[in-house]
Amino acid sequence: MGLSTSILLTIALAPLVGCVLAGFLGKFLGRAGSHSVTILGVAISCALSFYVLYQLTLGGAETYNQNIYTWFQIGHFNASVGFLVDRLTAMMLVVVSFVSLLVHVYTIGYMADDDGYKRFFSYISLFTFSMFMLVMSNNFMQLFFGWEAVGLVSYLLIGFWYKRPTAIFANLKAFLVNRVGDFGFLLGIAAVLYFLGTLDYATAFGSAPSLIGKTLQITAGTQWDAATVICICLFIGAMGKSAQVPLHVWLPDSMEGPTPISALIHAATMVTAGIFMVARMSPLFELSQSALSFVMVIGATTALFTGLIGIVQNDIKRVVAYSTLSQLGYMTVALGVSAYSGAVYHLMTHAFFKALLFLGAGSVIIAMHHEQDMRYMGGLRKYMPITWITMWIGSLALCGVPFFSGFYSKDAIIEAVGESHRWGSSYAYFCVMAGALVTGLYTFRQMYLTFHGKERFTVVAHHGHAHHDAHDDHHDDHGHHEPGVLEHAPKESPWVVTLPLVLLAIPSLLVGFFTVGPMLFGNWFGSAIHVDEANNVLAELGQEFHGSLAMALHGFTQLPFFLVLTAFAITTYIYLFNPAMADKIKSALKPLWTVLDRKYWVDNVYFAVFASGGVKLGRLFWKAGDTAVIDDTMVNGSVSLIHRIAATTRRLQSGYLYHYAFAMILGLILLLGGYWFFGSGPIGSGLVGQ
Amino acid sequence: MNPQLFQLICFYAFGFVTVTAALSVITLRNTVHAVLALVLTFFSAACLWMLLDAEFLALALIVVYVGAVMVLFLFVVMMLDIDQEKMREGFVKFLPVGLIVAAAMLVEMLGLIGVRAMHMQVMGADPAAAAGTSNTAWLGHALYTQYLLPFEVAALILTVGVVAAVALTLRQRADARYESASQQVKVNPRDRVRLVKMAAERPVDESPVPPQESKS
Amino acid sequence: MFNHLLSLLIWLPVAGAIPVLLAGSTRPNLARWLALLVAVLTFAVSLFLLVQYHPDAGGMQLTENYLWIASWGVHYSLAADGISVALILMTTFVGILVIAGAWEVIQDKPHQYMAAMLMLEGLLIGVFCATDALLFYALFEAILIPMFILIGIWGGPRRVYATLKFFIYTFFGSVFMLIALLYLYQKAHTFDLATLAALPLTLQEQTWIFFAFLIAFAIKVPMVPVHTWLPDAHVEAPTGGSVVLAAVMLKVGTYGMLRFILPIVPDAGAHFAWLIIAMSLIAIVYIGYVALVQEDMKKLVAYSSVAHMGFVTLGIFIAFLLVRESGNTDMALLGMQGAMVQMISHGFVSGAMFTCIGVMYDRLHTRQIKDYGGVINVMPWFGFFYVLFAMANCGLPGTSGFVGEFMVILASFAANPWIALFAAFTLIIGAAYTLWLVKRVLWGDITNPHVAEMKEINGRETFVLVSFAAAVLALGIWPQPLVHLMDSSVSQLVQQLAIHKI
Amino acid sequence: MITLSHYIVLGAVLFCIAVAGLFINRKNVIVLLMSIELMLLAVNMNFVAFSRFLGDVSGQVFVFFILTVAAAEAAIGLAILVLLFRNRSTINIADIDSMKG
Repeated sequence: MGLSTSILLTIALAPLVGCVLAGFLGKFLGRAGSHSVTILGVAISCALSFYVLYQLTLGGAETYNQNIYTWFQIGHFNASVGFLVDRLTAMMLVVVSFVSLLVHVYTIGYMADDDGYKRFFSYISLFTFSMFMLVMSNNFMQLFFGWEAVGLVSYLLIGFWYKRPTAIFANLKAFLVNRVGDFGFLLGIAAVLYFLGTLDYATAFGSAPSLIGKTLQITAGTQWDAATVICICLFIGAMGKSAQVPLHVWLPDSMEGPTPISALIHAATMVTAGIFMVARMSPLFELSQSALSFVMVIGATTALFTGLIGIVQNDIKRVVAYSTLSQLGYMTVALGVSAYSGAVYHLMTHAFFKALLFLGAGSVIIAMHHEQDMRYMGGLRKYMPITWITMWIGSLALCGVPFFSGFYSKDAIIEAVGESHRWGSSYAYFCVMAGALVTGLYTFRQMYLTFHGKERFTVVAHHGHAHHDAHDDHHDDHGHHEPGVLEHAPKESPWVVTLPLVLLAIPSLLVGFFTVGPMLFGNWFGSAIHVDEANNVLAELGQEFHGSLAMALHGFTQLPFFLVLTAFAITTYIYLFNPAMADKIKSALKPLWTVLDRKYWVDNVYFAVFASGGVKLGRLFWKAGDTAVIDDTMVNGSVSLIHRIAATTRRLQSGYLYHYAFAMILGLILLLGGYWFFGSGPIGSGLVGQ
Repeated sequence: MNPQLFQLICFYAFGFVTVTAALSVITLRNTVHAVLALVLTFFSAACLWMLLDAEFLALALIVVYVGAVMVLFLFVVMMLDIDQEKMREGFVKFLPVGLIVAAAMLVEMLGLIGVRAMHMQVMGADPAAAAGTSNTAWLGHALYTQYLLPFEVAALILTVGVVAAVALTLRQRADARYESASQQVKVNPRDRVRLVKMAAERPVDESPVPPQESKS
Repeated sequence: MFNHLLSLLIWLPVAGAIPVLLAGSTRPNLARWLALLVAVLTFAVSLFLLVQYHPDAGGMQLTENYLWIASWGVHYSLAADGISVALILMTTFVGILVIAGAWEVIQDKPHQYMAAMLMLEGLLIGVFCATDALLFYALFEAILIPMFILIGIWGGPRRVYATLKFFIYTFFGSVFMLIALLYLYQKAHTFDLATLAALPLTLQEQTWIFFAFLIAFAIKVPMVPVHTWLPDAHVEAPTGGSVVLAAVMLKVGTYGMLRFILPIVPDAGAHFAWLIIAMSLIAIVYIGYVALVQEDMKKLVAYSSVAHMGFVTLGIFIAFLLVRESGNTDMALLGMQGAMVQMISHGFVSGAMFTCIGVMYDRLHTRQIKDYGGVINVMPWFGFFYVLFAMANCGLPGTSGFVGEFMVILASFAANPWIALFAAFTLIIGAAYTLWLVKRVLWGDITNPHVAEMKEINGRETFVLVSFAAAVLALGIWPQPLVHLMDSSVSQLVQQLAIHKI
Repeated sequence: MITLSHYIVLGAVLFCIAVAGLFINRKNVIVLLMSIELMLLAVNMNFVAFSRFLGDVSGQVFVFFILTVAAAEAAIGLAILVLLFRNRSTINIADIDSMKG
């Protein structure tokens, strides 16, 4: 049995229906009704996604590629809305719907006391719908639709607590930085249409080889390779969405949103859309070595340098956010070395363990009454065992400890970079290798600061202050409650929170072991991903692959594992046995610490140049251009010129009769004089002839 | 005496009077005198026209201008109480300008019209006489045939002028009293006389109290 | 009825204005209901266009032709093609919403306001279907009068300055158009547009006529640098005036370009396409920056209108480049269609934005951005619509704002990647000014105590906003019906571009 | 013997005298009006002379009309003058400047 249109439509539309119901009829449905209806919608999608995956892997279904309706038809150009569902899509569907479902459930607990409860469910369902549209699209136009739609929901969700000035600043920033990426993306789409004459994936990829040798004249005398232009433009879009340097600045700030969102959008799904997109465009990217080098260098830079910032962060969510940036960098590097399956595979494992880490962090935040600063945590292990254990699973997966899912994907990427001979690959190899150490450092530091060591908070018994009152305006809590002082002792979160943690811990632990063989080395993605023979580093790695057990055991002897071990040793010593050491190191490396703490001043520069600069430029244009030159000089200037001329000439109208008479006579004299001088002789001479 | 020479002498004589009178018009201090000088100007101009055998127009000029217009001028001048001295202000000041402009204009005109060329143009026979009629008949014939419509229009203009002059100067004085015969006729006695029926008056029964005389 | 459908559409609202006026200020409610009735009737009649007009046949349909001024050969001739039909439908649709939107807002002489609005609607419809140049010109000028009245009577404190500026600016431009028309009449002895289109003209003649037309229409669109009347007019205009001005009146300029510049002076148009393209790109980038720093909400949206209209002119003249230089008809079609869709879409989006601002203005009586903040706290439903329209304004896919810009950018890449680069800059700058506005007005905590007293939108306002939202979303999700409606007409326009007249 | 130029020169001289009159009598409306009458006379002089010398009746017809119009003009002008004096108690031109721009 193949894939029917109705199944796919149901997958896409079920969350949309949930969103509309919760959003518009939330008043009638109530809180329970709203979360039920949205969870039901996503659950349907999730179940059908698994069914689709099953059909495509084991059921022998063919790739589905059909248009649903014509968006517009102009001349020979047809833009449609349609679905392309192959294994790549199916994997994304499963990841998105699964994580989304768990986040929906988790939200019941996390947002229990929030006023915007129904709104929140409506938003995340809308997000799920948009993400489905993005991954299921069969053409660039619809991809762009999904692309921007997830950006919109991200905007709405980062600014979910719209009273917080930081939140509404962050969401504007996120949207605008994403728009910079979309700017490139749209140009890329335009270039695709220009060179390939279609926006349909299948047709475009089919005629992709025709790009070879085509060039685009950028300036007189400068010809750029068409494929390179297309790919770099498209990748700029990915840089925005997947927060690659230098467009990474929005992601850490997006942590202003509620934690479930950070897990769903800013870790597991939306930010990986860029990775998915490049993997989807692999037939195009394979045509341009330069573009791939560009991708690789950007990814490597992101992987290392954003990870470094993570080491100095104190906010538990920000540590995870920087780790997300770093991991996205890993995926991008993988794309850059043509290891698309590696990137997508890491995308999947990362989705599980990073969602887990975020949700775990959220669980900690609930327990700490929305205190996010790790300096006031410590020793939470005994209060919240489930969170503790699942977080450790996630952390180990993140660090790439063998047997954990993260190991398989990450190790494969590092190996693939090592195999690659593309320009810049040695730089990338260094970055990803150093990144492994950095990952260990910030991950273990976070775990120790949060769960181990001695408690750095105090519990003050508080009388007559109900919990939910404090919760009502909890987003303001930072302002007026003393850091490190809690009203109740921290306690383990309710089951709706821990259940998703457990359900995510399982794939974080196991999914790699069972799927690495087929997905990474078994050409599982089939025609969805196209890699040139010459570039296929994963195939080379695959020759040495002898099962996941062997790979894991081999991993224990490799450099990345030792780096993680080193990081573990360092952090264990500093944070478990000699806490004073941390501050000593900090003061010893003050300049370095400052650079990292200021995030390389990228934010400051952007703000000064683009935000303030833009406003200043706008003011200049407005005051100098519109007001001074056009309005005051040209428009009102001509008016006042006429005024002035009229003011001068009105003096001629003295109102005195003799002035007018004088003017008339003067005119007469001039007229006569004119006749006399210029005329043809005296008038009277005409009479002589008679 | 050669009649042509006589005519020339007459021309010069009348021309001299005309120019002198015209100059007096614009220079005389007293406006009444100026008007009288203008009368003289018109009179001598009419004589000059006689020399051109334009008897009708010459007489019309005297009748219309001297007889009507100038009298009107005199009327107005005498009626209005004009401060003669004030009117003369700036006379000396503008005299040079006026002279220069007038002289310049004269030179230009003379230059333009080609005095020398016209000097060749000798007066021929009287066209009216050539046509076998008098000047008046000659003119009247043209007026009542070829120029009938303009003639009617001219009449209309005159009428309008009369009406306009009257309308302009007519005024209803607020303090003037008029008698309106029609209103007098239309008067209804009821509007003028009101019969009031009054109840028979009862004498008030209060005898004035004689003032108490203070007894000393 | 169907033989005179277009005449009916023009005269129904104009004649309908008379009973509305007669209702007088003593019976304001009667005037309001009558006006609404007329507007709804007009809309209903305009729906018959969809039945009567055959999009596949293309060309001018529903023609009416009567001799008007015999001595000059001026005809009262009307006809509609797909573009006209789309614009007329938009006009009648917006007409209802404007009347409904002004319901209680206009307390001072509502009957006159409604009547002026109906007159304006009728005249605008006339502009969109006139096929005689002088008739077009007469209507083109006539629409100034009701707008002049609307701004001058119900406008803001600086309305006298704004009306004068608006009137003289646009009037100045149309004088040049009149001169060009007179010249053309000298040559062709007719004002019939079809005949004028076939009139051979030398490049020099075409250049003069082109610039005469350009000044007239560029002011109306408005294009940089003759756009400064628009912000002032918008700021002072009442909400309904702003909506009609932005939604429909600006389209008269671009529509005029389609009807006059394209067919009559195609060679000069192609020759100077770079100029218009440069002006459009300046409108997109420069005006984007100017919009960014506006302190008055209406001014901001007015400037964004200028930027968005830049896409319309860009799309039209990109088609010139594509047809004349690379013979790429498909892409030219795409650009031209993009311009058309953008015209319709901008009508809805800007109309909706101005309505939103009007809704806020009615409550707080200020348009300064700094007086707001945290409006979403008290008006969540309004916030929903506001965000929706803001997103449409910055071209989010799924809303109508995206479709036209998307098409134009795609087409302009084919002409020259640099043009596409500057045009696509709107993605960033458009989002920046719109969302910064949203941030300062909608989000945040309430700082102004008056904001806390703002009431949620009532049923009437909801109706207006829902109607706009429906149009914006419908066009964004499925533009094909609109595209199909205009397709054959746009194809003909593009074919005309290729014809050399020298 | 009399030639055409005699009359023409006389007309010109009269006209220039009238012009000079306009200039030097700036204040007195009555003299101004009289100067205008003088101008008309100068013109009439030319008309009559030309009519006689060219043997064409039209010149004299024209003079007739000019006389008519001049009479009407004088009547109305004086009426205005009277009205002016009545309202402003002056006929000084310098005081009449309500048409000042």
